[in-house]
Amino acid sequence: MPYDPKRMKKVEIVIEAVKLQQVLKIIDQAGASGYTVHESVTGRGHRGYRRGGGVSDLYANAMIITLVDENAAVRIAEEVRDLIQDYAGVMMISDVDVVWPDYDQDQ
Amino acid sequence: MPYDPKRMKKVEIVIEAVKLQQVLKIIDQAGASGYTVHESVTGRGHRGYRRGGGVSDLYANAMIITLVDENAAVRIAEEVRDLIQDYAGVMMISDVDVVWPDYDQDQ
Amino acid sequence: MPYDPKRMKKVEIVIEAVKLQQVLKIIDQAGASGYTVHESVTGRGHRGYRRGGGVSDLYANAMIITLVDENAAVRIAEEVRDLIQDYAGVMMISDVDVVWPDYDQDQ
Amino acid sequence: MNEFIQQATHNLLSPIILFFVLGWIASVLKSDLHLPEAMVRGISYYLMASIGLKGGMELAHEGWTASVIWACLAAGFLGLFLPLIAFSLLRWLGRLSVVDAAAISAHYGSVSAVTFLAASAFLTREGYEFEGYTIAMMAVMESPAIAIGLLLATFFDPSGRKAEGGTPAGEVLREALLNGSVVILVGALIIGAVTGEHGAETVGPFFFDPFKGVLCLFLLHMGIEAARRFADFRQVGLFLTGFGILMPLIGAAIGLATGKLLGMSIGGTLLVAILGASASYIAVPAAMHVALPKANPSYSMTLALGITFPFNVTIGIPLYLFLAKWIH
Amino acid sequence: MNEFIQQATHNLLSPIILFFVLGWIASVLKSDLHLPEAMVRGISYYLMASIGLKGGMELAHEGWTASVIWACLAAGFLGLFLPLIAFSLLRWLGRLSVVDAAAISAHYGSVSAVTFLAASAFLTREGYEFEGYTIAMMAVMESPAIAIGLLLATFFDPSGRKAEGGTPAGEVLREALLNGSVVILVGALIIGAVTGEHGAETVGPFFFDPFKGVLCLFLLHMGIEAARRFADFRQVGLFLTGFGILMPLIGAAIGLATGKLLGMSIGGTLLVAILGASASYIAVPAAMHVALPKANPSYSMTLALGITFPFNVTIGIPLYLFLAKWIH
Amino acid sequence: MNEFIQQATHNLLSPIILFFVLGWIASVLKSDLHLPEAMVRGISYYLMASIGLKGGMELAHEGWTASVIWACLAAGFLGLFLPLIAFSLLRWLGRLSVVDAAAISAHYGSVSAVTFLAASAFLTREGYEFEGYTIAMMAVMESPAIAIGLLLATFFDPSGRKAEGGTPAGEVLREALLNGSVVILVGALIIGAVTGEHGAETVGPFFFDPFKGVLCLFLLHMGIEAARRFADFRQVGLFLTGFGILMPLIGAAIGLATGKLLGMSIGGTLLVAILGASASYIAVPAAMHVALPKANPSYSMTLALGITFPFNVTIGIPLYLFLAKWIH
Ligand SMILES: Nc1ncnc2c1ncn2[C@@H]1O[C@H](COP(=O)(O)O)[C@@H](O)[C@H]1O
Ligand SMILES: Nc1ncnc2c1ncn2[C@@H]1O[C@H](COP(=O)(O)O)[C@@H](O)[C@H]1O
Ligand SMILES: Nc1ncnc2c1ncn2[C@@H]1O[C@H](COP(=O)(O)O)[C@@H](O)[C@H]1O
Ligand code: NA
Ligand code: NA
Ligand code: NA
Repeated sequence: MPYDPKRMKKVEIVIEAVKLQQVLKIIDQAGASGYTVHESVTGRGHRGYRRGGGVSDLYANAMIITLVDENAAVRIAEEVRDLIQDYAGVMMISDVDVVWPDYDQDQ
Repeated sequence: MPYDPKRMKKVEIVIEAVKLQQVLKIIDQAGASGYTVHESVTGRGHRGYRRGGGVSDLYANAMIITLVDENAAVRIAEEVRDLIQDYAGVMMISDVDVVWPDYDQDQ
Repeated sequence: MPYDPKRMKKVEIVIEAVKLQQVLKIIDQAGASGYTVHESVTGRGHRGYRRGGGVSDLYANAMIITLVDENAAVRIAEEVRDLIQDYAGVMMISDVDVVWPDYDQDQ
Repeated sequence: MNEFIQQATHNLLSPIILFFVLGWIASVLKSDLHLPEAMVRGISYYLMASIGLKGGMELAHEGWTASVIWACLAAGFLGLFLPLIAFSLLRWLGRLSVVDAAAISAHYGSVSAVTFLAASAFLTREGYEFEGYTIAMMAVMESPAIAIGLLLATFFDPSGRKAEGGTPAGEVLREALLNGSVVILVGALIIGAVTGEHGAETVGPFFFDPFKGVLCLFLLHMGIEAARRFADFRQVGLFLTGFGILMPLIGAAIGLATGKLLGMSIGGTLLVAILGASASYIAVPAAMHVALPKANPSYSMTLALGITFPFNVTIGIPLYLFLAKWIH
Repeated sequence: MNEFIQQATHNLLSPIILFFVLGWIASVLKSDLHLPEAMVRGISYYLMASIGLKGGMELAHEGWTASVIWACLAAGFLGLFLPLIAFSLLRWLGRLSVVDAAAISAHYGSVSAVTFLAASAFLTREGYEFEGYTIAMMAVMESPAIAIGLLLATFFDPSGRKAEGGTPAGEVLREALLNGSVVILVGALIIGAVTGEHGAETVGPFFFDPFKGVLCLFLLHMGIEAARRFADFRQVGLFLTGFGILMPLIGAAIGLATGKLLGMSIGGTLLVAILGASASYIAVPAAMHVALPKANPSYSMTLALGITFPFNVTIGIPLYLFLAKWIH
Repeated sequence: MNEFIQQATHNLLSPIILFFVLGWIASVLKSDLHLPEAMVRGISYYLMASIGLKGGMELAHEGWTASVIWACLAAGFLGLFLPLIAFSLLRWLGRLSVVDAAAISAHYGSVSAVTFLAASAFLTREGYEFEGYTIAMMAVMESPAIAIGLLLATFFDPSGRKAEGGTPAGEVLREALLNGSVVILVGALIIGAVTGEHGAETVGPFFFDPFKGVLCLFLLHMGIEAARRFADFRQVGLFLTGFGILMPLIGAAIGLATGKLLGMSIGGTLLVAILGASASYIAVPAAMHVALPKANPSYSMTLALGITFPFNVTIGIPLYLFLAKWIH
């Protein structure tokens, strides 16, 4: 099949595990076609060192990647920014060429 | 050592776990010098919610990163696109500056 | 909150697990505000196939992401390049738009 | 009949089944309860090793008589014959596509080891003996069904298989046979047979004594997974849901007849019924998915894990025991 | 007094506490010793299932008498009353913000299951019996404290709660009640009660016999985590550190009185003291964090895990036993 | 000789070794069988805790006699002396670079705990007693070899070490001593010694009874890993492969002499032979890799895990026992 990628925004969000579901909801509501989640990452930032694996989920981080168009990216950015005002997290956006299958062909 | 990076393509592929080996083979055959694998990610896309950890590997996803030149990137894209026509997956390509060690110096 | 991202360098480093702490120290000393770590990735490169999970940590890889300004990126690149002359690893740098919370507002 | 109700109640109120129910309820209530991935795989291997060792030691005790050979042949026959029945039903009654029918059929020719374990724990509790070689039969049934599934797909839709770029049959079979759970089951069976009762001293306190408790924990996990799959049952439709209950009944009937013909004990006959009635959800789903990419994998998983498994462990086990006693 | 010193020594030199100390030392020396995430969660579920089954089976044995009902009501009362005391101390003596005081209070109205397990292992070793329904009391105490914590925050700082965008109270309570550990505790309690002594045969060799050894491994982990939290004690300040030791003493006193009033045995009274004295660090921290985003979560964790937990398991248990005997 | 063949057969046909062989075969056949990372680490800690507790309790029983002190001194001597022999062979016979020779040597001065465990399980099965303080000897041998490896590298190639930017010796030693497995071994040894037989009631059903079965599972994993390393043996060449079998024989001989001189029992002497013969593949590889970055880490791992370990557990154990009996 010929190489014919689509330019999109790659949004990556690190967020504390207890707020993962809420971020996924934000992503869904922004109209993203999907997302990929790394359920357990560790990290350091303004709120100190964070690492899960203990008796409580309090110090666990997750990382989410979602491929969206520019509008959705901005919408997600605005909502996630409010969230990380109170909860540990950071968000980054970059340009990528996305290769999708031809969803009309089957399935 | 002076900062002298090499501009390359960063190819990232999310693929269902049962097809991981096949994608790695595609990458090898495209002449990539290597790859890095996140063996267990979860996600949502056109084929619904996918999460491993059960009795079967059927719903597990893996994520692969490979740094290659443009030609190899295109070749991988074409083959992976055929694969994700039938299997859950997505692929993205972006530009990065890669810092390699000097492989002639030793080893 | 309005969308007002900050252009930064996203530095990603794959490094063998026994040298993870040293890379984190390099990152700290370069003045990074933080980092995110995938503690267990597998991979293949010039030093062959690497996968942890055995009795020794010798073949395990970790992957680090840090968001920094250009100066810090160069400084990290130079030091990590020396390190991966002797230890398995690779490093890549790209541009991203980072969404930070307003750290003056509270906390 | 009275006795059936009594034993069905015994089964339903055993800790093993109650843990299954607990997992199901937790999943329905959207609790975050879930066993970690590493634990599920670890327990899964433990259970396979345990049952393999037990079977092997029984075999060493009973000796490799003609019955064992006959039983293994019969198991191979079940693995080949049951998918044919399933395929006929799915294709001509259910009007499913060839690949979907073939993929689902392969699951029903293979076995659910956990159903087998639950049944054997039930037998022990109720005081029934059973032949050790039933475990060898289980090992035999792992692969023929996959082969027959592939044959059906290729035979009835020859163009399809090729065009679809599925993995070659030989490789699929090889991978299914070398699936970790299968390897550990067969390996432990041989180790058990080689070391015999002498080995029991070494492995017993770990592999035998706590076995049933570990099974409880695993059924907790199965409950969570089964409930999640069961939630998709609307997608599979009424016909397939019915098939998920009818097919185990057919499989059990054929299994019961086989056990009787082999001259097995009541307990052994029940276990052969389970081999017939249960559907694989460990090695076969991935194997069929890579072999038949155009088949919808959620059909098989929903049926095998969401409908047939719960049916078998709750109602099936005491029902088949009742029937096994009836024909003896 | 002599006897207290003797029992305190017994407790300190038991393998369970020594493994806790080992973990603490390893953490202070910066050893890389740490149990894998999956193992911690797995053991945690195992311990909950184990104690639940044990409690349920005891309940089946003792029967659902009036004492059980009274005890559960008393547990609910403790869960509501202790946070009020804690809140008053923190707010008016410690001058903490409303949200911080409310968040910390909720932890002290709930329970540390591991402290409870260590205490019950201690009782068994010292030869004391205890009422099985103390485990039901523990299950009851999981949630009222969260509710009262939210009420306190809303009542004393009504504007705050709204503006902060915290998760609604109903959802917080729901999630806390459906926390995996709570579900498995309550579920196993019911399974134990339903299957009674009959079930013990099935689950005993896995859930009961190795129990204390598994607890050792878990306390190794708790030692590592507690030392890490304790290292933050400078951040919480002198007042809060003192509170982390005073509050368990108050809780224990109220628990002792409750146990005595309920007419319980010495062992049972000790366990009620533990219910009062211990602070939750499993379900409550995450619940309060999502409910009260402006509260500083490290306060609660440092107190509950870094100060109160070590105090209770080392000195608290024998001290409360001494007092329980004294008032009997 | 007859007896040797008989005991070698006993060893080879024990479940422990058969599980090792199963893992090896599974790996060669490219089965996907592999224990999850968390499980490997968990079992590894469990085995260390178990052997530590056992050794400590034996010590408490036997008392801290002069023999114990002497034995520990002798262990320290083995740890310093064996690397010197290994280094001489590798450097002057094998013509390896200084850093490679030094790195490999350090592995042979240290110990493989799993080989030790397999040997002690073998002794128990064959009915031999052994001194509890052999476990203390094992703990002593963890670090001197690393120190001597670093000294050798610095002494024979002083410029090299500096230029290479290796981690300072002190830090390397510190990290090796604080490796999780070492900490848990030493800690459990002390806990066992402090609690004595009294503690055995608490920890026995978990740490002692299922011990050998757990060891089977771990050897399954070791088989997989050893086969993978063995596959690299062509890269290490014929000389190093021979060294991987010769060096354990030399180490065993010196160990046997040491055991005899210390006046130990046959079983104890065998275990000292194992301390001499086995090579570390847990703490030492990572330590030498960070200390001597220019050394090729696959040499040591292929030798220690792919050649010496399989040799020791299959042939070595019964051979050294035969020799231990012969010199007694
Ligand atoms: N500069 C950074 N680069 C990469 N990741 C970061 C950075 N700052 C924060 N993070 C990640 O975001 C999480 C929360 O950050 P914070 O809210 O600043 O504590 C951290 O635990 C890290 O995983
Ligand atoms: N828009 C997206 N952004 C990020 N990841 C995605 C996206 N769509 C799909 N994925 C990932 O790719 C996997 C397979 O996608 P699909 O084949 O669309 O079901 C999903 O399980 C996700 O992990
Ligand atoms: N071309 C590549 N693309 C992506 N990851 C790579 C690549 N080369 C090396 N790596 C990663 O870096 C690790 C060390 O590389 P090396 O030092 O070349 O063996 C590998 O194990 C991979 O995880
Ligand atoms: Na079947
Ligand atoms: Na309390
Ligand atoms: Na040695």
